[in-house]
Amino acid sequence: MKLIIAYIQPHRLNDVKQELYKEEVFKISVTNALGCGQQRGYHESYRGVDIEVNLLKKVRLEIAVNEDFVERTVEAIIRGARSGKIGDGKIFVIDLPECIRIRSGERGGVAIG
Amino acid sequence: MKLIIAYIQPHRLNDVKQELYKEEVFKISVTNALGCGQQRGYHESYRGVDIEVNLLKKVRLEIAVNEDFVERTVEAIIRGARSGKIGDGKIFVIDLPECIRIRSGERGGVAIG
Amino acid sequence: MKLIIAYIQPHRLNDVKQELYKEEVFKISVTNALGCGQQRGYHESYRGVDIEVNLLKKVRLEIAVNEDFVERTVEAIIRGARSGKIGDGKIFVIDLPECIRIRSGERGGVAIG
Amino acid sequence: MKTLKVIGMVFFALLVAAGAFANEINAAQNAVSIDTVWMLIAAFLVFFMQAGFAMVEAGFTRAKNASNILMKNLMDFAMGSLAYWAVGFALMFGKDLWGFIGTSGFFLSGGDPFTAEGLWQLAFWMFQVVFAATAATIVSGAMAERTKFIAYLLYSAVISAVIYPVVGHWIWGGGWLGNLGMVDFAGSTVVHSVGGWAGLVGAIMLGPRMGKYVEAGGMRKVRAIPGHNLPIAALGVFILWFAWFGFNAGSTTSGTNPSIGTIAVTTNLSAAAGAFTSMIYSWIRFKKPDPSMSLNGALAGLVAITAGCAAVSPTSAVIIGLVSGVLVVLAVQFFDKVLYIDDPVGAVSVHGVCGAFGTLMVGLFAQAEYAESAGIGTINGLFYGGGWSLLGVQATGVGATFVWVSIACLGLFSLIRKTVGLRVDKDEELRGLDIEEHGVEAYNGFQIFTTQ
Amino acid sequence: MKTLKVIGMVFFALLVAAGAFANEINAAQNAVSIDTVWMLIAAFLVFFMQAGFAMVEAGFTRAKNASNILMKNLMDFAMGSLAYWAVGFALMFGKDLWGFIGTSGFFLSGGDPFTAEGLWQLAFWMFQVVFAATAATIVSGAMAERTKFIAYLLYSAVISAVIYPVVGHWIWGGGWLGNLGMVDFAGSTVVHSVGGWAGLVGAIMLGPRMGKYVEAGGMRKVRAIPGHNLPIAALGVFILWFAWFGFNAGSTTSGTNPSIGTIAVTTNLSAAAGAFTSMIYSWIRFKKPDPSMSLNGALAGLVAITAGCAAVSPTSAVIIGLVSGVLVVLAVQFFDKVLYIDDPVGAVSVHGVCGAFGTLMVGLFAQAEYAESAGIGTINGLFYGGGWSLLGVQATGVGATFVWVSIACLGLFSLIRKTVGLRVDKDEELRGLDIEEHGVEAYNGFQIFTTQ
Amino acid sequence: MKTLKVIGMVFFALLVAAGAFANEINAAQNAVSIDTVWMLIAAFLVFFMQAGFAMVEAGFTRAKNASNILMKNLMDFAMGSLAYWAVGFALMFGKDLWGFIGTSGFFLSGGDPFTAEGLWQLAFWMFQVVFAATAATIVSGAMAERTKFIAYLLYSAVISAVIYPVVGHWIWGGGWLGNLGMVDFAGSTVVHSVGGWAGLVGAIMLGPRMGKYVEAGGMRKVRAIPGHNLPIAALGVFILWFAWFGFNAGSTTSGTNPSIGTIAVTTNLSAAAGAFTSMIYSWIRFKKPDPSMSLNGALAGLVAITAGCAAVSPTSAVIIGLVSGVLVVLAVQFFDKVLYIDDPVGAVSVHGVCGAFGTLMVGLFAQAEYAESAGIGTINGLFYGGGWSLLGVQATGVGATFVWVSIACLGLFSLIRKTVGLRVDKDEELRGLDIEEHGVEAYNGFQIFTTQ
Ligand SMILES: Nc1ncnc2c1ncn2[C@@H]1O[C@H](COP(=O)(O)OP(=O)(O)O)[C@@H](O)[C@H]1O
Ligand SMILES: Nc1ncnc2c1ncn2[C@@H]1O[C@H](COP(=O)(O)OP(=O)(O)O)[C@@H](O)[C@H]1O
Ligand SMILES: Nc1ncnc2c1ncn2[C@@H]1O[C@H](COP(=O)(O)OP(=O)(O)O)[C@@H](O)[C@H]1O
Repeated sequence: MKLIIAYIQPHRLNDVKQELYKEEVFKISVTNALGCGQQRGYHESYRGVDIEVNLLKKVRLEIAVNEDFVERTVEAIIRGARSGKIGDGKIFVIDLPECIRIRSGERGGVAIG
Repeated sequence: MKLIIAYIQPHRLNDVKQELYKEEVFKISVTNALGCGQQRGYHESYRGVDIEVNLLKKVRLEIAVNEDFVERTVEAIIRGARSGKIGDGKIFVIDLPECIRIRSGERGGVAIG
Repeated sequence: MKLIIAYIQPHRLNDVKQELYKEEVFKISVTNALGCGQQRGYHESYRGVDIEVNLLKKVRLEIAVNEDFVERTVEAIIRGARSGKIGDGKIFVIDLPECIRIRSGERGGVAIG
Repeated sequence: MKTLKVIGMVFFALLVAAGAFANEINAAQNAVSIDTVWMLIAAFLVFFMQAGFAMVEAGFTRAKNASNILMKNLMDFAMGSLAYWAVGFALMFGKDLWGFIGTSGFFLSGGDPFTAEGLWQLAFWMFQVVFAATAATIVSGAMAERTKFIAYLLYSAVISAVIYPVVGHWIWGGGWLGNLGMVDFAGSTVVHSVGGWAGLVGAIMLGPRMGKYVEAGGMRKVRAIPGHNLPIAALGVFILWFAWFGFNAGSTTSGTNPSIGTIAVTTNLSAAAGAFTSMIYSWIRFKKPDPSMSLNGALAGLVAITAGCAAVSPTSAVIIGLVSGVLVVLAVQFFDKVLYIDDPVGAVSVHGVCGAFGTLMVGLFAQAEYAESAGIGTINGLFYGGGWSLLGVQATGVGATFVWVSIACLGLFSLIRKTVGLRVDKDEELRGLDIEEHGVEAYNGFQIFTTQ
Repeated sequence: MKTLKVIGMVFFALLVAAGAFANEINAAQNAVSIDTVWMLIAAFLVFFMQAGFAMVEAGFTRAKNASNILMKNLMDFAMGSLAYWAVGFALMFGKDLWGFIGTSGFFLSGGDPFTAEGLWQLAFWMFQVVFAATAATIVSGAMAERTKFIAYLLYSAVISAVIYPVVGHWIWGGGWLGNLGMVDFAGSTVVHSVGGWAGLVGAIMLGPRMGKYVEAGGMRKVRAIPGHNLPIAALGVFILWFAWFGFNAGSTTSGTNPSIGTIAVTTNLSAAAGAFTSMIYSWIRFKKPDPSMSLNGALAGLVAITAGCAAVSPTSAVIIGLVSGVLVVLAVQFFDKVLYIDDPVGAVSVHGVCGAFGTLMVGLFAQAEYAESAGIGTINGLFYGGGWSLLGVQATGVGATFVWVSIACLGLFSLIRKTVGLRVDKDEELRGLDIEEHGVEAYNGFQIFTTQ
Repeated sequence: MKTLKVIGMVFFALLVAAGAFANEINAAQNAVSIDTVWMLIAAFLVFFMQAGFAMVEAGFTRAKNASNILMKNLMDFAMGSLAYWAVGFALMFGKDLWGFIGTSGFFLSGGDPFTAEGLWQLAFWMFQVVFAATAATIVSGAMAERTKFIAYLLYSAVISAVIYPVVGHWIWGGGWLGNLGMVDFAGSTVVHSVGGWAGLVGAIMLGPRMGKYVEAGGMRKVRAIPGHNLPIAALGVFILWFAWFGFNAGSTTSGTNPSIGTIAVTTNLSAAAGAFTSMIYSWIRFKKPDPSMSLNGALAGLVAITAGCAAVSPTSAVIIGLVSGVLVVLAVQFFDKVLYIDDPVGAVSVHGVCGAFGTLMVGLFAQAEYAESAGIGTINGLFYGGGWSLLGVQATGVGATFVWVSIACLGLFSLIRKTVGLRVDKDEELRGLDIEEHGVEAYNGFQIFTTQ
């Protein structure tokens, strides 16, 4: 199993969710994040003083999937999130040796979906 | 070492914390998350228009533990979080090769607790 | 590649960011977290009733780096976050087998920076 | 005292009516205009209390129940207005029956726009309806975060339509307590205690919010459930203080009454003193000056001076305020830590306890020179040579009100519990009344911990 | 009706001026003072509506656009004040030309501080400017979350300077509709419909917010975009209700007018009834009592009674309120789900539709006894034996206002679209107007999901 | 100017007292009632400023200090009321000593409810106390986010008890500046400059908030620390604008004064003009129209017109407002970027600078026809043929006030620094004053970044 972590633009969340649904990936977890990447931020100004905002609002997805779902999931995220502009985001994939469903106590691949 | 990530119902946090304390797991990190899983969400309505809320409020726990603590921790989380109803949540366990305590610079198993 | 997760004191974020910049680590993701560790919390009181606040506000960093950057990054975080007092935080380092840049589809080490 | 005033006004209005409608301008008619203008502006201010209560109650409770408490504050005024128009006003100020209840003037039938009396009744109704709504709205605070919405609608309508008007009739509408000589100038008892005691009964019958009192090893531990938005709670208190000037000084129902300035002064000083001692006392007891207690302290001072605002000196007002500021902290502690009654915003302590306290204080601090200038007769409290009699009457009024409200509310809440149910179920409470009862969130998009 | 009043006042003020400036005290002069005091306090209250609208509109929209909507509400009053001082007041109340427009008194040139008439003009301007600003501010709600700031500034100035004053002149300033006998006592049509229809034209020309209507498989799906802060929205409604007492009862422009109390009563009852039926009806239709609809319902009741507040009985006011509470829910649904017009706060339904509705209701419910006591003549609606004529006049006024405002706004918005542009671009809308237009965030430090 | 008025009132009140207490109705007595009603309602409005300041200051600072700033606003009014009752009022309006200070009437001893004079004093005190509190509350904004709570309590009590009353006596209480002919009708100098300069001294002595000015490579870099809640800040400004009508028009202390309408007009136009130019000027300078600057601009216009509101024409008011809107932006930039004085909400610029500016403008724009109609004598400014003399007097007043307040506050703050300490320590500042000083959070449950 793999744990897929993705940072995307907040307003792409709906598109990404839809693409994931199409691939039958229904289970995801979402958190708010601030990101600092190639996208250099922008300048706000408050009462005439510049604020360099280099922590931009991002959304962080966490999706645990079985091996055979990894590519489909990654592709779906890319389809939903890509605009071709800087700031589109990153996907990280890490190994997930164990997964447990709290309700039933099931473990492993069966628990993931 | 392992890094345990758990998604639970927000109102179960206190129970889970108490169970963890009993097992002498004192160190945890908590974030807010929105989750989309087997629990299908519910319908809100705003000014007569339906909102399908399928991102439900969850709490995300992150707990780094030494190998011998993994099972105890997982069991404690399950005891605290299980209601038997859909939406109880998931636990993910991943490998944690390194851990550093910022204050002292200690590394590895001693830094975890 | 490695994924570095660090919990630090919120008001240290600026210092940490500056140290990371010096090491040419420009890409980071930040989330709010509540942490419960050695630092025992403190007591608030609301209308005369004690509240034991043992979930303290922390900031969680997530930084994906290539192997050769790991130590520099960890050191930079420590330099920026250390005050020598309890509550300074923890750094966790996990393996990161895959990394994808959404914009370009690039994978692996080149996608990380 | 309002009775006399009303009758006086009506009589005098009739006198000048001829002139008024002949479109000549004379001083008597101007005086009526001044009185009407004053009373209406005061009524508008008292209406604004609804905003104050809504903000205080929402701010002192959790984010997940904020929409619900706002809806309750809106609807108790909306339904209360209709109920008081149809029934309440008649029961309170209608033709007296046995000193117990009024019996005429349903649906504002007395409001004939062709007579000065009818016009005055309309304006007077406007002033009275906002008082009725205040009494009703107090209750929502004590019963916050766990009461069913439908149950709330029902009991709040009944309070405005019946429970409040009965006390109102007794004291202001020509009933037995007013005839005994009870002085409750602007309603420490009529309005605030009624609301407070109704809330007390309700809070007891509902039981505490989940997680408020935790049983651990045979010991009951009290836990704090902090409010979610102190800025709007503070705004609410400022709005209430502002509106209270209308509440108290407006209760002359006359801008030509020479003591309106004095009343504003006593009102302000008592509130200031209450906030001050609450702050100091909470500092001493809890090590830190507690904001929500200090806010409660200001309200305590306001509630306590409401009965006597026209009958005591500014110095007495300061004393009453100083005491009430300490009293409210003690009362909050007592209900919470001794009786384990869960009153999220402190409504019982502020309105019930300080209302009763303030009513009794008239029996001690009333001074004829102030009372006379306000036109409420030559009365003196114990400290100013009036002996025990006034204090006795005041205590009778406080007691009678407590008994009536307790019994009536016990019956009312029992009935509701047996029919539509009084309390939401556990899951609804956990997830919050906003989503469960209204299908919305108060702060859409904000990340909020709802773990408690 | 205000015209007559003004002329009357001026005449009568001149009569007493000698006395006034000779520093003797007489009843006539006191009456002028009472009228001035009343009108000014009412004006202050109506000014406070700006706060109410700002809170309602901010609360019902998303956090990422909150600063922008607040700026709009601030600047429409600031610019509107200047525009109405320079131009609007003259067009509205200046020397009549063909019953269509006023032509004198630019830059408040009639406000001579040495004559009673001049003094009255100054006070009267103060009262009128806050009405003009109210009409302008309504528009911002319907066009929220996507309008360019510069476009907003321009059209809001033109509305205060020209579009509103024209209707104002027709009905209040001595123009043709007033001469026909149209009764719009405090401005259901003059103020609210003007704002509502302008907002309607604007909302159509702008198009819906991104994500509001989603094309899916040939079907258009309606999606909800919930507001971000219900507590401040509710506060806004309470502020508006409070201020409305000034709006309606103040529109006598006279504290010696015997019907100010009656007007307060009708205003309050209609609002209460509107909130009540909106709540009930939303409960029936959507299964849960909807807070934002109930808040709209209170406003609907207020808007609807504004035309007839001085001419109908309290019972009629209750009926008007009950109907408007249902009507507003239906209208919101109709614009949203049938016409696909995106009006984030329901401004068109509340102000446009209920304003027109309320104006027509005068033609049904007006009663001579109430109208006479308020000094607006012997008028009766259809239900009280007055026949169809008043209803016809009212309908003419409603129609004429709709036509004028639609055409004028169509021209205005087209011009703006061609010059500075009307709508922000997609990316700006997505990221929010606060950052894009003003470079700030409304809630710095708060974690807010801006995924929508 | 108020002095004369007071004396006039008292005299005239005595004249009519016989009538008043004989319960006949006559015009003279009605006039007293109108004046009292007007002054009291104005006082209530000015009280409401406390809510406005609380919201503005809380909104413009960080979430972690919100409870603290609210507590400060509550307690400065509570303690200020008590201090002004015990001492301040006597020093300000008591029997004059050498034109410098009043010496009688401690504890409102002159408020005899049996005499018309005593009754007037009580009402007059009510009006004055809210002014005293306004002066005190301004200071909290300039010193926000780093002042110890206990230090705040102490200095705010001293300002209300002594520092403000001294200036008040000089200008309004029969002191030397008033005798020289200085015109500060509603308190640009007496109230606002006093608050502003006290805040300036405080902000200097405290030093900037951590992270505000960053030393980097020998260069001092200015960083922005954005406020956390713009909606409540905007609400605060609307509340202040609303209340300002009471502040200025109420300062006639008389509803029979024929110029109350004029004053409302000048007040409104100046505020509108100030908001407008601040918006435009911030747009030019910072590329985007800045919301917080525009809000400050409205306040700047209000502060600037306060001195001359009764003595200048509406057109002059527009000019004064237009200039003050630019001035406030310049002043904010100057204190922040040139002098490196950290004033989180811009209180020094708004109240200190624009207060002084507005006072001087009377020397230029005063016009006899307006001043006479308001009863403040035949005065003309430089632009209206009055020559330099008035301007000279005004400048003297501005200067004297600055000197007195600076010296007094320097002493006061030094004393506090040496005893209880003035500033919280670094860790407390970092974690926030809410938790450290009061043990609570303002927004419980909300996720807020407190990294700054
Ligand atoms: N190496 C990294 N470690 C942690 N987070 C990263 C890393 N690189 C990118 N991110 C996250 O992804 C977001 C988008 O990155 P960015 O470089 O701006 O996108 P793109 O590569 O499409 O230009 C960043 O804001 C950050 O949250
Ligand atoms: N495969 C997954 N990847 C990421 N998060 C998941 C996954 N499965 C479940 N979750 C998280 O756990 C929460 C509970 O999942 P759910 O399936 O509703 O619980 P249960 O399995 O007890 O029915 C979800 O809301 C989501 O946050
Ligand atoms: N084992 C752990 N698992 C998860 N989070 C941890 C763990 N240990 C520490 N943390 C996080 O790091 C923060 C700081 O830990 P703490 O023990 O207080 O620091 P220090 O080790 O410097 O005293 C905690 O609040 C928590 O968020």
